[in-house]
Amino acid sequence: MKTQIGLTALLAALSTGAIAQNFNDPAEFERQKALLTVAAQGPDGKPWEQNLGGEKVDTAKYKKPGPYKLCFSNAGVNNPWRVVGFTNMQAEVDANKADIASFTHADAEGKDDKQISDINAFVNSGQCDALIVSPNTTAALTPAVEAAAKKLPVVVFDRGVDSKAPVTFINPIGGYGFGIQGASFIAQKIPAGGSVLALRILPGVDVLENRWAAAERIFKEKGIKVVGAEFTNGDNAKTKAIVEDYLNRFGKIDGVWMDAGATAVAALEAFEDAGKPYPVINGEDQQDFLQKWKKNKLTAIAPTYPTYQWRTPVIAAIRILKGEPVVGPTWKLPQPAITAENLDKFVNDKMPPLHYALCGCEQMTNYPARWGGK
Amino acid sequence: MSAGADIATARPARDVPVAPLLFAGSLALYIATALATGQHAYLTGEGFVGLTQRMVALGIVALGQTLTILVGSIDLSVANLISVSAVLASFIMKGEPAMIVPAVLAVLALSAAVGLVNGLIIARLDVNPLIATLGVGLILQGLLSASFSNFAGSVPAAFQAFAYGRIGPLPWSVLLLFVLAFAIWLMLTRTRFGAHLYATGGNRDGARLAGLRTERVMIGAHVLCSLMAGLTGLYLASRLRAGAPWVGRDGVYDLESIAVVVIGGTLLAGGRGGVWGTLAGVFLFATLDAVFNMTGIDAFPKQVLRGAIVILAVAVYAVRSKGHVA
Amino acid sequence: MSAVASHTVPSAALRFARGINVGLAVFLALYGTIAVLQPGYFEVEGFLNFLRRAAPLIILACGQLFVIAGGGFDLSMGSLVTLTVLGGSMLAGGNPENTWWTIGVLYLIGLGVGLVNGLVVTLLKVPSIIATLGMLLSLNGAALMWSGGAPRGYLPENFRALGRLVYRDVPVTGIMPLSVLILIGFVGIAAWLLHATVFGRQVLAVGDNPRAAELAGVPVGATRVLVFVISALSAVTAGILLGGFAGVSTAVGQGLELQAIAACVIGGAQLLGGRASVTGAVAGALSLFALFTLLNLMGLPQPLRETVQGLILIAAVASSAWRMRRA
Amino acid sequence: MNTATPVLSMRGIGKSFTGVRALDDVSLDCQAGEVHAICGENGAGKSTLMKVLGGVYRPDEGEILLGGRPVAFRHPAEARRAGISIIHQELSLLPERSVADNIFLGLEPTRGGLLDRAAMQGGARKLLERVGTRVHPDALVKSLSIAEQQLVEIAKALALDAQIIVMDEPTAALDERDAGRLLELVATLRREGAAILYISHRMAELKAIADRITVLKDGKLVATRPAAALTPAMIVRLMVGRDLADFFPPPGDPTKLGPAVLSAQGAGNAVLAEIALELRAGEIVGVAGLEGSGKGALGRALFGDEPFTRGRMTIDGRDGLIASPRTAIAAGIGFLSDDRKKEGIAPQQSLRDNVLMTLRAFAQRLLPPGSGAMARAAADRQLTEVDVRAAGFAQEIRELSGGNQQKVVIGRWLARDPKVLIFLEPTRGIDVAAKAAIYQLMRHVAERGRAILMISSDLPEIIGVSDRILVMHEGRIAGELKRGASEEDVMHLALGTGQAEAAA
Repeated sequence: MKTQIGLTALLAALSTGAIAQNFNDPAEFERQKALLTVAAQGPDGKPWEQNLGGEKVDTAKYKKPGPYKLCFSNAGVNNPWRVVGFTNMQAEVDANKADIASFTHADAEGKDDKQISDINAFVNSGQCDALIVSPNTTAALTPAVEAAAKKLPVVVFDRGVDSKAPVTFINPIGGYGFGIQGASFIAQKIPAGGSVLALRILPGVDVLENRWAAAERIFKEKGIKVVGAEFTNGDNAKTKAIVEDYLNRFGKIDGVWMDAGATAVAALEAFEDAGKPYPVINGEDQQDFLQKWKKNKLTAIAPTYPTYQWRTPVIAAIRILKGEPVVGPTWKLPQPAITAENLDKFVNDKMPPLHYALCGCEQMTNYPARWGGK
Repeated sequence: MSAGADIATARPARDVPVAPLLFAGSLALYIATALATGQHAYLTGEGFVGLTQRMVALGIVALGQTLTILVGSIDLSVANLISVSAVLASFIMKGEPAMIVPAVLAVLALSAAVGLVNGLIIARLDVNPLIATLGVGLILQGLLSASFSNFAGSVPAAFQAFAYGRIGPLPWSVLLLFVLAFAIWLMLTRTRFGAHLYATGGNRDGARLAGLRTERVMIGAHVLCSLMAGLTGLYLASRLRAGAPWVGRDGVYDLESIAVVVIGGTLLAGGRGGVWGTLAGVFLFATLDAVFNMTGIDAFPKQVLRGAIVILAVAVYAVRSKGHVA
Repeated sequence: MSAVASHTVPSAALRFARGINVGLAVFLALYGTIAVLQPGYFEVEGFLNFLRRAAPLIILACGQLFVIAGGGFDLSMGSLVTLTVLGGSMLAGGNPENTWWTIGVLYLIGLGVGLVNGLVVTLLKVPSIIATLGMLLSLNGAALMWSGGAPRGYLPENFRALGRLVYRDVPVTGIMPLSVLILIGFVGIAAWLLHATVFGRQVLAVGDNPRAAELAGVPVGATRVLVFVISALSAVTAGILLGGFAGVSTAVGQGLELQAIAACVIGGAQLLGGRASVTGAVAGALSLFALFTLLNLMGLPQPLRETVQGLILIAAVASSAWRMRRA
Repeated sequence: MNTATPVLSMRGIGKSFTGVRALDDVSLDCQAGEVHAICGENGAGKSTLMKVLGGVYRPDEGEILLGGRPVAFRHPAEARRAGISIIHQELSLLPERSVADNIFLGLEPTRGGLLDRAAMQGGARKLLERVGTRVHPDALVKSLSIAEQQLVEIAKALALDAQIIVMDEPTAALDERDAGRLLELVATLRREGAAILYISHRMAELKAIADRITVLKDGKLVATRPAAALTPAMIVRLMVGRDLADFFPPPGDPTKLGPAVLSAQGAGNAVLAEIALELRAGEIVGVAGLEGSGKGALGRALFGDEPFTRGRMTIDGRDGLIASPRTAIAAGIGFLSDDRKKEGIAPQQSLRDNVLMTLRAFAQRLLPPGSGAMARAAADRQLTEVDVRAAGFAQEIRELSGGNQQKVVIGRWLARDPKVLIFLEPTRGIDVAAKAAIYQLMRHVAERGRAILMISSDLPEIIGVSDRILVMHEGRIAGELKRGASEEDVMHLALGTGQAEAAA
């Protein structure tokens, strides 16, 4: 009987299709929209140390003599964004040699289960003065982070956890902000009655879902026709095939909105190969897109989710262990968009195609070699 | 071929004792690394508990996979079923302690049904098990992802005890893994179903001629395997506090469970092997995770090493086998 | 009707049914549906464009077919595709002058990977499904290690042309993608190797009964190694086309190995060896790709496409199993 | 004739496979305490009939009565439950499991839901004793010789306390000694009241134990007669439809022997020791020996499958030990395995592809598969020469009877035409007519100046075909006998009880 209830529940779930989930949070949408216009506080030219108006947390109770042993539980380095970010973080560690005795990291390879074990092992090892966590998913990692926070100071960044236990949670404005910037630009630039194709990486990733929720909302508000929203799995070939099919089907696409920029160039190439004019497009701060933008004089914008946020946790952790107050419990970093006006500042054809321009790493030692540049 | 008749009258030597060797080797590697890197915390009771905790998810599903491989089949749908189970569990529970029992029953019922479908397609429609379970896995994942795109619902605190609770120093979940392993070992070696499972895997036609209902055995193995995958899903839902439609796929439980079963000395073609080898294989994987963490090897070289270790671990005893493999 | 006639009619019908390749039938049905939805596909140009996009999968399926015919699996294909694309961008570094030796080096890498796969299976006696699974992990890691986790360079334009260039104003067909010419050449070689050489018969014999083949003098080990080499070389070829078609990315090869195996199986190849046809594999790959395209066109929610794919896979194999039993 | 209700009665059984009539209106019965032999060429329908009885196939027509009551089996399990035990021709044992596990497969005794290992051990020991083997119940089947496996198979059949026992060529893999023991066992079972259906090609056996003999041909029943009323010649005539006047071919002409083409001195490996032999062009040399004597190992060692590790070998004037089958073939040796299914045929390939396999193995890889000597016409000529009966030469070989498959494999070697042919049990499981054809073929090949080493457990064939006979005992060649030796002479040497005669 009870099983029947369960099965019925599943069937009902399946038949009603997508179940509303809290990716579309109007309040958060408004909050991020507002943050986009907030002026950053903090040292000029160092956005990774700036904040968009946060409180300070007293960290005197964590104070201890240095140098410190830092531990980092990483969700994974399974995409170029995380690769650039992790490189930033390692460079930041090297830049603070004087304060850091050791930096140990564990890579969870994108598995929640493994990351929980990794965090537990760090806590038990006694080798960590502070723990930095980049959670694979928010909900799953919450208990492990909470448990760790009872034993040592924890800094969380990128994705958060459902808890106030970490000393601070660092990230830029967020997914809604990204979505708003891209979609508003496209909505403004395409001709009236124009059509937009949305290309998404994959479903279910919170940041990406937020980006799409915001964009969808903007497009709806402006009455823009979205001819399709397709998942590309971040695969160039698939992206190109999808765009070709849409061009075949509709003859003309005026705008392309993307929830992440890695396949933006492939999408543009599909227009080239079909002999169609370039669409209005948003990419991200990857060099290949920026270079193509500059070369072909696209009508484009590049909202960002800056990789310089990987520097901040190291800085924060050291400050915490020194007993200096840090921004918290949430530390919002600025999240600028690259536009036609400031494009030249970010284009750098010495850097690899998927290098993220907003790495904030230009002044660090071993730049650009460490990031794969020439 | 024609070894002397008298030789056979002696009780013959068994094959290489894969399980203890693998277990001892992994343990030695673990201890040596902990000592060499000076991370003595890994050698405390808590360190070892952490190590065994790493075994649970892969361990439970690998126990099930052992059965399908022993019976001469294989199950590529486990990863997707794990996702389905985790999501279904937390979706039904929605944080309500009262819904724990219905949710668990629903997950187990659904898992059994998936196993039944796998088994029927393989045994009745004569579809190659790789293709059949790959197909069923795709179907499951598609239905799941169409319905849920993120963590669905949540599990109540009471259910989290499954993953986080302890009896003395030992986590419940680790205990469950070993109890399951023991139960399946008992089933394989001490029950008729176990004997028939080996027989069906060793020589399906021969077993049928001997009057075994090989189809039922095949289906039974798949149902049990799917139940194990369902349990893994429940465990992950409990550990992650909710189920997400990607937990199984991200864990690569399909290929990894097959790898540990084969590393544990179970014949891919079926008919020979057992649970302790599988558990030793799981232990090796857990050890590798811990060792890579201790030594701080980067993610990419780690992948290279892991691939090489999978091959070498199987090669160590496979290399002496006669005849051809494909 | 006489008793004799009633006895032979169904068996003739069955014989006829058995003669048709499932893959081909499925492909024609799917492609027909696509063309109804999207008339452009009925034109030569539409079909050639379709072929251009399907080319990498077809080539992978042809390579995989040799391994399957020989009784094994090659799961390392997809990660070799990734390695080819990433490695190509690392070696060539965007400089067109580097293209040709880069391609040479990539084929050498492929040769090495195939040799290792083959030798691990034949000498170390590791079942191919495990050996190539290990290779999959290692190659993926190696590709990312080499490039540092993200693409480090561009593929030069003349490299890209191999997968991207379309000749316009071609007589008869109108357009002609370069990759389709490569595809035709590759499929021709594969068909010749499997069906028109002594080697092809040796592969089938080894896949069917390695022990009998060995006692009949067939060089079983060498044959096994060669099929893995062929499979690896086809993965490099597919990688070059994919990189050319779409540029560099780290996820490019993911899951292609299973698609290639599925294509072979839909095309009537028998897993564990002894029965295989290149026409079937091509038809299987085409139907799989047509399925992706059709589902795309129908605008079915992405996840449900997986479901349909799973159903078709099972149905295709179940139907050939059924026909095998009846025949 | 006994008028009591027969234990088993099959009436008007018919069975077709996709248009091919495998059984047509076959009726037979069997009384308790009777051995009813069934003869017929391969493909005559014997095995199909037994599979119908065993529940493997369901008959299209006809009915089966047990003790007068009609039954319909949908699965082998139901036949077993009804008290029918079948020893199938193809071994159905599990190589990776113990002897006891195999014997009690499907009949495992349990206690409290768990297997009763002790009961299995004890029971297996008793059954093994009964079939006369000293195999340990815990031994893994894969470690046993084929003969031992056959005995385990019989013990397995006896584990089911069956009233009807079907034996499909139980002695095919056994040597004379084990076969004799088995016949005693059959006699015992008959005395105990079992109804036994016995399929065999060995005339002497039929004569010895059968009460009645039924002959099948082309799926139809030819005759059922009391055994006493039939002579072997009559049986053969019923089976084949004509007389087989020259069952064994004439001996070779000793004056026409060519030079030595293969010789070995002091050769040995793990199972063989001090092997010295010489084969001359034009002769057929028989190798006899009990199961486990190393006679099979000798063939495999000469062919490089389980190579010699010491000693000397000379092939066609060139010295050197053979390390692998491929080098053996290159040196001019051919080999016919005793396990056709596992080591002979590539089941899903056509007759042509099977017969050309060795030629192709040594051809340039990139040549067309039908070039030169591998032309289709050449393949067809070869297949015709060995007299393969098939619907067409493009047919898959798995669809053929064992005898025809064997002819194809022999044809494969004749196409290559090596100097030396090693035949392991060339006629195992093959019907009378095909046997005679294979003997003729061997003699023709020898007359063309080739040497044949025929290793066999079938004594009449050893004696009837060989020009001289080597007898093996415990891994050594115990002695050599000239043509005309008797079965007793061979057995003395094989058992190690006779005086070793001086080697020629």
